[in-house]
Amino acid sequence: MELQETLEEGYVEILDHLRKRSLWMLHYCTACGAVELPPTITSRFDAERFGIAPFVTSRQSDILLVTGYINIKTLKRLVTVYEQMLPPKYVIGFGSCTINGGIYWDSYAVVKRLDLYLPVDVYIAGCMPTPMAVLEGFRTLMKLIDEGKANGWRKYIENYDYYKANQRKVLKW
Amino acid sequence: MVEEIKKVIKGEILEKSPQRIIIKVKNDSFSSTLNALKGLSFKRLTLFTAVDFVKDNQFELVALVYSNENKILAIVKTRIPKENPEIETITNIYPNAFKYEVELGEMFGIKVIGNPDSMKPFLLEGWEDLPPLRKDFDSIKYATEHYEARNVEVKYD
Amino acid sequence: MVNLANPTLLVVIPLFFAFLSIIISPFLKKLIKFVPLIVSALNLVVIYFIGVKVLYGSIVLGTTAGLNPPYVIILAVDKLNFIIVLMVNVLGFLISFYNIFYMKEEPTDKFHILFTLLIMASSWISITGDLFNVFVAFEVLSLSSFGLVGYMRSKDSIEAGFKYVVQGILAGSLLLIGVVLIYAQTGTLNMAHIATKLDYVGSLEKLVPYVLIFFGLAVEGALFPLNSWLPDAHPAAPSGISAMLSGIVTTTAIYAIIRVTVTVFNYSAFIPYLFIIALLTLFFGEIAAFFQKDLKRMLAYSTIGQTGLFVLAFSVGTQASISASVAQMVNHSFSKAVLFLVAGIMIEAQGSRNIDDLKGFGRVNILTSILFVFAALSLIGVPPFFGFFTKLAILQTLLDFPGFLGYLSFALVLFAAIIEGVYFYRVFKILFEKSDKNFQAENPWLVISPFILVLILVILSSRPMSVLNFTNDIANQLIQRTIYLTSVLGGLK
Amino acid sequence: MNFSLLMILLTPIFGGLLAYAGSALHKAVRNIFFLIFLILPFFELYQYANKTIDNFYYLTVLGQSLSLGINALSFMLSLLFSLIFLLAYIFLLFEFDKSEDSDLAILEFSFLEGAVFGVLFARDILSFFIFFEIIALIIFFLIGKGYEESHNAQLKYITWALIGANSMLAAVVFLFFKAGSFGYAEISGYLSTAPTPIVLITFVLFVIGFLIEASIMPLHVWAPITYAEAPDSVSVLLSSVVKKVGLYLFTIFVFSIFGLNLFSKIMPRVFEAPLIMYVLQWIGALTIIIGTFVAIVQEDAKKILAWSSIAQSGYILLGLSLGTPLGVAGGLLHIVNHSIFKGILFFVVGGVIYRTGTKNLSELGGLIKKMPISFISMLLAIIATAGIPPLNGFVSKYLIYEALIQNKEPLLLTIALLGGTGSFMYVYRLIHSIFLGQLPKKYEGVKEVPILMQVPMLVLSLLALLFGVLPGIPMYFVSKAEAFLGFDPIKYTLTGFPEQPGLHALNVPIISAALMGGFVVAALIFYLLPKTRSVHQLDNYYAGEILTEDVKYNYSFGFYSFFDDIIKPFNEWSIDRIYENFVGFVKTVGDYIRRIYTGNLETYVSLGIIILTIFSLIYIIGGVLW
Amino acid sequence: MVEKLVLILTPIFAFFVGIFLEGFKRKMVARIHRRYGPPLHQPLLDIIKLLSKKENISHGVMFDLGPVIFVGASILTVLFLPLPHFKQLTPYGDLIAFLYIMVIGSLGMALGAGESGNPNASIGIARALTLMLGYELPLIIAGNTLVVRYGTTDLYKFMTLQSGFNWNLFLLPLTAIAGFIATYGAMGEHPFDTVVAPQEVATGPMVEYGGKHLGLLMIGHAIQVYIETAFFTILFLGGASNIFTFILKQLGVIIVMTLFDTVFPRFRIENAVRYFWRWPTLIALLGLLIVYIGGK
Repeated sequence: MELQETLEEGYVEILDHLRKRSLWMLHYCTACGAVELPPTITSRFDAERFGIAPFVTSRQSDILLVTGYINIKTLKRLVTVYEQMLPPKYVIGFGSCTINGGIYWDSYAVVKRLDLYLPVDVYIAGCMPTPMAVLEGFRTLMKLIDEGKANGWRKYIENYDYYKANQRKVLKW
Repeated sequence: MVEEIKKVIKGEILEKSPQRIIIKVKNDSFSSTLNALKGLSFKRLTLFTAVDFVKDNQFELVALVYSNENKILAIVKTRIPKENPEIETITNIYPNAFKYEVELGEMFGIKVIGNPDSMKPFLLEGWEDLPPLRKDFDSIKYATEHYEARNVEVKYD
Repeated sequence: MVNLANPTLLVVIPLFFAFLSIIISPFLKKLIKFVPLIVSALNLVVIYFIGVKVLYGSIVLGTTAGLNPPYVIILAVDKLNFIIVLMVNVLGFLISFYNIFYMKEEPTDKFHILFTLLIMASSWISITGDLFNVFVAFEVLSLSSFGLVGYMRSKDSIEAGFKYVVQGILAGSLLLIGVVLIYAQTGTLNMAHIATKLDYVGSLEKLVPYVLIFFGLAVEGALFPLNSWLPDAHPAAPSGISAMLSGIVTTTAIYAIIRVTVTVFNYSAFIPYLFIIALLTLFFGEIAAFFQKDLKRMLAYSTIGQTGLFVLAFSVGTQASISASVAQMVNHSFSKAVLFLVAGIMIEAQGSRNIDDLKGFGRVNILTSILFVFAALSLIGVPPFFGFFTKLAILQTLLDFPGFLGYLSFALVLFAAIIEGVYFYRVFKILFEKSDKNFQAENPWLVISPFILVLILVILSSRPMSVLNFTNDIANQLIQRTIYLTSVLGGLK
Repeated sequence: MNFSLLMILLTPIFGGLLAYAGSALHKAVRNIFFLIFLILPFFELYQYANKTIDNFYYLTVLGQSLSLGINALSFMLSLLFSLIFLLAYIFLLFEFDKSEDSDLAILEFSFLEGAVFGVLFARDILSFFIFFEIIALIIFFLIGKGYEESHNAQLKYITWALIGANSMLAAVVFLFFKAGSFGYAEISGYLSTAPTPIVLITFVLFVIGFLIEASIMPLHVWAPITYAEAPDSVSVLLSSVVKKVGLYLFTIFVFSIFGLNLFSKIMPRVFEAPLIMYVLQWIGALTIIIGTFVAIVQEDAKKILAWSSIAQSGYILLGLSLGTPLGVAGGLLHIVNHSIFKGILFFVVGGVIYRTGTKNLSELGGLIKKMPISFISMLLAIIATAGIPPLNGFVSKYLIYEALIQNKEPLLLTIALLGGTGSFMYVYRLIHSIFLGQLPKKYEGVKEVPILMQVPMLVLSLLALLFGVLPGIPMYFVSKAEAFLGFDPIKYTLTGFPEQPGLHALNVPIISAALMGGFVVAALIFYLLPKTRSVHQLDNYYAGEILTEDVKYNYSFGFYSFFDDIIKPFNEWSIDRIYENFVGFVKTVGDYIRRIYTGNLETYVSLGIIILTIFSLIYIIGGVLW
Repeated sequence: MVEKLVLILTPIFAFFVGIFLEGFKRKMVARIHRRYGPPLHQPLLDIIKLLSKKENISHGVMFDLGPVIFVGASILTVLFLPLPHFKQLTPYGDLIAFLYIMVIGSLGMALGAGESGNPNASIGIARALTLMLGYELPLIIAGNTLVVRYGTTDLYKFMTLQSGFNWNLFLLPLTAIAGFIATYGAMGEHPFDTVVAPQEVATGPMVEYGGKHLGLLMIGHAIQVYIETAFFTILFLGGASNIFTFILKQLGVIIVMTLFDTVFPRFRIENAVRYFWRWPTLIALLGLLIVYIGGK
């Protein structure tokens, strides 16, 4: 059986190595962080050289960028979009609002921790990280994929009820 | 310009500065005042909201109307009681007041007669608590209760 | 046994029964409604015997007793007369059968007496050989049909009857003056005799009497300038009578015109004018019929159109054209009679005469509608039916007419066929449309006579060529007028 | 046991009458009875496989004996039509089983079949005219049993049919008058020596009648509403059979009675064809373009099919009027193919209407899950209509295009090819709005059409595929028909056409094999990869928003509304509008004429008196003068 | 036997050439934007990533068959294009048949996208079909001109007849320009990419396609790129005596196309069709006229 696994791992390894070179991010700007994305894609910082390009629909893309504060209304849409994406899919949390609520810590509508509701692979700190920081985030994600550690989507499936319970607590849908 | 307003509206008029006038009126003549102001070249309604005066247990409705010709901003204020507050819609005078009235309903709990979406959820879907912009609503308590925070101790090195 | 093949019986029987019924009417009111039935049945028997003789080429003569030749009233039946008188009595028989059940308001004895007089008069016109008799029979005909048209006593039927009366009197006077002028010129009233005398008279002298007689008969025969009474009279009359009027009366009048033009005056110079009149009748009749909303009015205008058609065919003058015209005359009488009888049933079933109210009638009583469809299709000339072969024959002969007028008439007949087709198909459409309106079921007794007529049409359709051959002999006999003259005059001397 | 032609003609009629009588007993008796009589023609026709008979006399009219006969072309078409009648009959049973006038419909159906055989077997101009008018009469009554609008469709149809019939009657009588007999041979003999104006006039009169029936452009006005509103089985007959009768007569008259050399003798030759044929080619091309562009913007399923069948008959006319062996072969083959794939389309749309009750495209959608078999047959049909290789539509259009190239007419070829691409648009619109997209709530319970009702669709789809992949089978009949019409038929093999002057080789099985190969490769790649999870139709990308059941998000109304703006400027001078103001003019003139019959009495009497006075004056003056 | 082998290998060869052309185009666009741009083999990486998706969604059988038919038809179409010295399947189907074979691919994709039930997809397909009607007109007229001039409709003969330097580009400049604009429209390059406009209709027909479906579509699209460019080179650039010049010419076509692609904004669909029916058709008609009068 080991041969099967080794082959399986070997096969997966090569794939991961190739897969990290072509990541498509969902062009879905949830909050103020979205303004940082155009500079990272266009001429000055050119994310396309790493194979990262913006794509429109959730079916086609791999990375879900959560760029900023997440209030209840956005969270409901975020969950739908996340579930529409095809595995392996990754979530990157921009800025401090996704980490601990940031400046909206006392707001009645803003959620404090993103990873309660969605499995987050990479956080990029900063109250809106600069394009360099965003690119650094992308590179860490690519390193994680390469090492096969970026399996947030598997975590979501395994403890699906935990995530759903959290979401139902907040969203009441 | 103030004289013409005085002629038309009976209410306490305070001229803060050449471009800004505050008009306090009783709540039943609120929409007639706005109507009169619209006649006097105050064509644009820039804001229509309320303020919660907890101590006198009243809401204060505030409508900001602006006149382009003579560059004057008129702030019309009136007081309405806080228990089951209801007001007439002003969309027939200023159509763009529609969304403001929906927000009044959601954030203050003021029912607006004549506005179809008056008490329907707009931003806060599935909200059971007090309307959040009322002073007696404690936002921090609500946030800490409902949204689990990340307990991490910060190391300053 | 008295010689049954005597034409005078055809006139005497109806007269006798008419007076008999006047006498017994106060006592046995109920029986009178069977009188016309008996009369036309007896007539048919007589016609059968005459027919046996006529079919073998001889011309049967009948003379009233007494007075010597020039003053005796002569009745001559050759092939053409035979066909006309046969049609008169066949239709008379079936329509009287129809009337028994159609006329429901009880005191109908006056109606049936007038109807017997109508049968007598039309039979008389069709077989008489004497010009003055034509006028007398014509007057009796007009009188009886005035009474019958106005019989319903409703507002529009009286007004139509009145118009018909005025026109009838005008026509009668024209005819009388013509006959008098002829009598003045030739000194005799017997058609054959006049014919021999008139041969020596130049065409200009005999123009005026001919024209007067022609226009006198044209009023009754529904030709263009004078047929304005017909669209009012036919619809107003009870449908049995309008069937009789359209089927028989107009046909006998046209027969009289043919007889007068060919045998008596032999007036070939007048043919082109007749051609133009017929063309106008056809054109205006069809166009007017297209716009009618009332069913019977539409049928009346279509009668005008069809009469125009077969007079047009006749006025081409060749033997083939006369045979085609006679065939079309037969086809028109039968199918128009069926259409009017069925129209009577339809109107009785739904009250108003408006075509649109007939929506969905076909779905309730299928048999009547199918009869209406068959008769209309034969009238328009749709292939499997007899009408198609007659229309084909007519079109065939129209091309013989010299010059541009022949082609014009050819095109016009086809244009009229389109118009006629459309307004009849429009009625079919309305008949078979789905609609929630419920009609009373048709009275089975009423349906019998149109059914028989349609049966006759179907028989004709199955053997169209033999019918056309027979009408060819008729035309042949008509054109050689010398046979008619010698046999009638021979009989006299 | 040999059947005379008259017996073949009368079998369906006799069957119909028997069925009508049988219906009194029980519906099943009627159905089976009539079915037998519909199958009989196949066997009866079998014995006339390659015989040409010309003199079976059955009736004498006006001294002339009318004759029936069969030739290769009418044999091919009678086989095709009896098949389509059989399938339409099966469909008719389902469509009318609940309505009360099903017996009458079957009777009229049988008369129609008899009349169609009559026209095919007619060997003289009078008998073809008789049967042609009977067809018009029966179609009039059959249309009436359709949808709500069918009644003014009836009127429009019969007006045009009467105009056509009477124009043909004029020609028939005129020719009989001049030539003395009705038979095709004598007529063509007379025509070859007749003066030019007569030939032209009679030809135009005949062509008007045929092209009305074939609904070609200037005379097509009745077709859209009639095809759309007639009952579905009748629209199948209308578009697959009755239209082809018109085109069959056009072929017979142009090629065997008038003859091409007669035309080229009396008029200049343009682009290797007599002038009048060149004009007909352009009429065919215009029909293609206008028919296709109008079909694209229709909202009603059957209206699209109606306009599409007008456009396809444009192709047939274009092919036939080229006058070259290649063009005529293309035209005849397209007659056969068009009857097949148009039949499938009408059967499928009929099935959908039978199940959902509506033919309005914007209300339908997503029926692929509910009616898979209808979807497959419609898929094959739309591939054939658009003329895409593996199916039969492609082969005949290919021949017509090659014929156009041979005749060096690039403009006509451009229009025809553009029509092909246009047909691709409305054909996709049809299958998208009915079968793909969101399934509305009210059609959740829709089931597939009953098994027996699927038979017509499947039989014709099989035929379309068979004739498409192996064009040799229909070509066997078509080349025989071409030989009868006097052309030397083009060379053909079972799998397509060998290389011959003017025609590039074509091998359809190789194309299909290559397609299958490619398909297998792609399917391998697809099915070897990880499995797919089927997803509910509401789980759709909607910019994050959550879709609910009551939201109708299917894009079906005004599918090509932007295309509408492109052809908007050309819509002003549509042909219908020309006819409408012409009819208006005729109505006002007619109304004015009707005033002649004034109601009042004075005019009548005054007229009579005037006549009296004039003639008495003449008499007096005459008396004085002479 | 060599023909059979070449015949089987052509789809793979076409796929790789298409990938190379795609990669080159993306690199060139990046260079125009003054940025590095993805590596040349980026499309290959994308396809591998798509095909290796762990799980895929499907809206029904037709939804899955859509991409499969698209790739199958593209493979079929490639087999009907001649290669230098190799006739492939051209003796069995000429230019007219080729025009119809090209359409099967888009029919498959349209049916699949229609099944997804997404309004964006249907709007995308409607636009694709209307655009096709638009650019088909100049293409047909250009094709006619060639047929009238050379008297044959066989694609291989077109290639051989233009041997040496008498390419159609020089002999029939007008027809070549019209042909270029038409193939440019068929490629779906920028002024005419209303079909897959990301901002308006969320990549049109591909809105619901992800994972291996999209992978297949990308493979098919690569082959289509090869077909379009090869079709243009065969008709107007005189094919080639050997493979490399063939690919070089295709590269030249791609370079010219990308120059236009990066510069133009997007047409609205009706303006696109109006444009196609106005200028390129006029040019093509002029070319036809010249050939027609000249060649008579």
